[in-house]
Amino acid sequence: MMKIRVRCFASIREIVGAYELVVDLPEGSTLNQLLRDLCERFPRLQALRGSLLFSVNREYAAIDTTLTEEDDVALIPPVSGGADV
Amino acid sequence: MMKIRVRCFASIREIVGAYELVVDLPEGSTLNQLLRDLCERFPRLQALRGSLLFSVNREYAAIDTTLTEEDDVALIPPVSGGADV
Amino acid sequence: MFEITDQALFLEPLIAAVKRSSSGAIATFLGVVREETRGRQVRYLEYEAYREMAIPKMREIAGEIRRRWKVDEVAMVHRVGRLEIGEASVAIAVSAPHRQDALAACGYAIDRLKEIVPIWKKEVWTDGEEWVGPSGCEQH
Amino acid sequence: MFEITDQALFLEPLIAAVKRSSSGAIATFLGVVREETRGRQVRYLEYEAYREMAIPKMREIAGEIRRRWKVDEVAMVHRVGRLEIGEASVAIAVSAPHRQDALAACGYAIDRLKEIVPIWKKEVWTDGEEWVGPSGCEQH
Repeated sequence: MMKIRVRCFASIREIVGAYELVVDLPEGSTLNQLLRDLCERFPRLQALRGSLLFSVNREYAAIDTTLTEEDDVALIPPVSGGADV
Repeated sequence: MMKIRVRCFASIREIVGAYELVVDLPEGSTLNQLLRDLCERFPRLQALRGSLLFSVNREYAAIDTTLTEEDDVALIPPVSGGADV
Repeated sequence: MFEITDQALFLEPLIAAVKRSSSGAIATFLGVVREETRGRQVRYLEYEAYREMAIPKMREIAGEIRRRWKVDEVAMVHRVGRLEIGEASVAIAVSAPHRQDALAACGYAIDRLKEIVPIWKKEVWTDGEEWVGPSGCEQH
Repeated sequence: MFEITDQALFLEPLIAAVKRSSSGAIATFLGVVREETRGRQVRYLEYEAYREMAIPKMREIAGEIRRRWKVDEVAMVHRVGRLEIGEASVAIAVSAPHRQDALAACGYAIDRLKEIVPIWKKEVWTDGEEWVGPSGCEQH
């Protein structure tokens, strides 16, 4: 397992209730797996899933990017999160 | 005869040596006649003749505009007057 | 000069920061909180930034500008926290020898800032609220 | 706010003059005396205005802008007299609900000002001098 630091902003921060999470993921996991994991824990993230951007170590990154131990990931909600968030 | 007030700016002012001239012209004269008159008195104006603009009562005016008593005319040098002025 | 601040924005410090003896033009842009957005009455805005990424992204935009236009300097400052109507959220200044370059680069800077700099605003209206973030055109 | 002044120019008074509660964007332009023009070293500039015509022409440009873009307010101030390198000769501010209108109108304002507003500058170089005035595109 590896530890991934996930920073949360704006609507995401309000849904997860924290500015930062530290998530344990199997070695070789991708952003996509991280997102699936978070959506299970925070079902309200589902609605935003299609519009989210990601950064890894302060650079925008594609959803299939493989993560490594101590990567600094951020979930970047790009546009309106809907009237309910 | 009618009296026309002629305001002079920039290179024109330096050539005629005054911010303002009052010129006597025959009734019904145009800007063109005013310009010819001034070029006789100030031959160095000749070089600028082709590039001059005019205003009558603070509006740009064509060279064939007929002047009337107490019109407020300005000679407006639009671009570089050449290195010698 | 690339900053995120919780203080009120003024243009003069940005102008001083970008002015060079080669500068013939300085174009600036101020984003201001307006009272209405998409037909709704704004009460106030709340800005939030991913600071460690936002500053490098501002520098990246300045780099893009230097490759496209002949400019002297670029400055960008974004405010965070609660902003009332009439307050400035973002200030940009671009200096250049010629005005066309300064103006075009300034317009590009604000467009790109809204696309790629991770800063969000929560619009708080009289009848609800909503988060708005970077449009992320780079990614799509 | 349309003025000819012999005092130093600052943007904040123009910004205050154009800002409305409907303004989401304020674009500004500063023309600055640069040290070099067409390959020659500038010592200083001397600006002269036909004030009684320049102010109405500035208002006319603001009218043209209102017909083309959705703007809140336009302000233009031009300085006259002797200006040293680094000093601002002209300041323009345009406020609008949206940034595209503010930016486009600001660029238009400075282009038109140089075309039709009767203001001249004498460029005094280390090796000579020359008068430069409005380009008068309206007329040709």
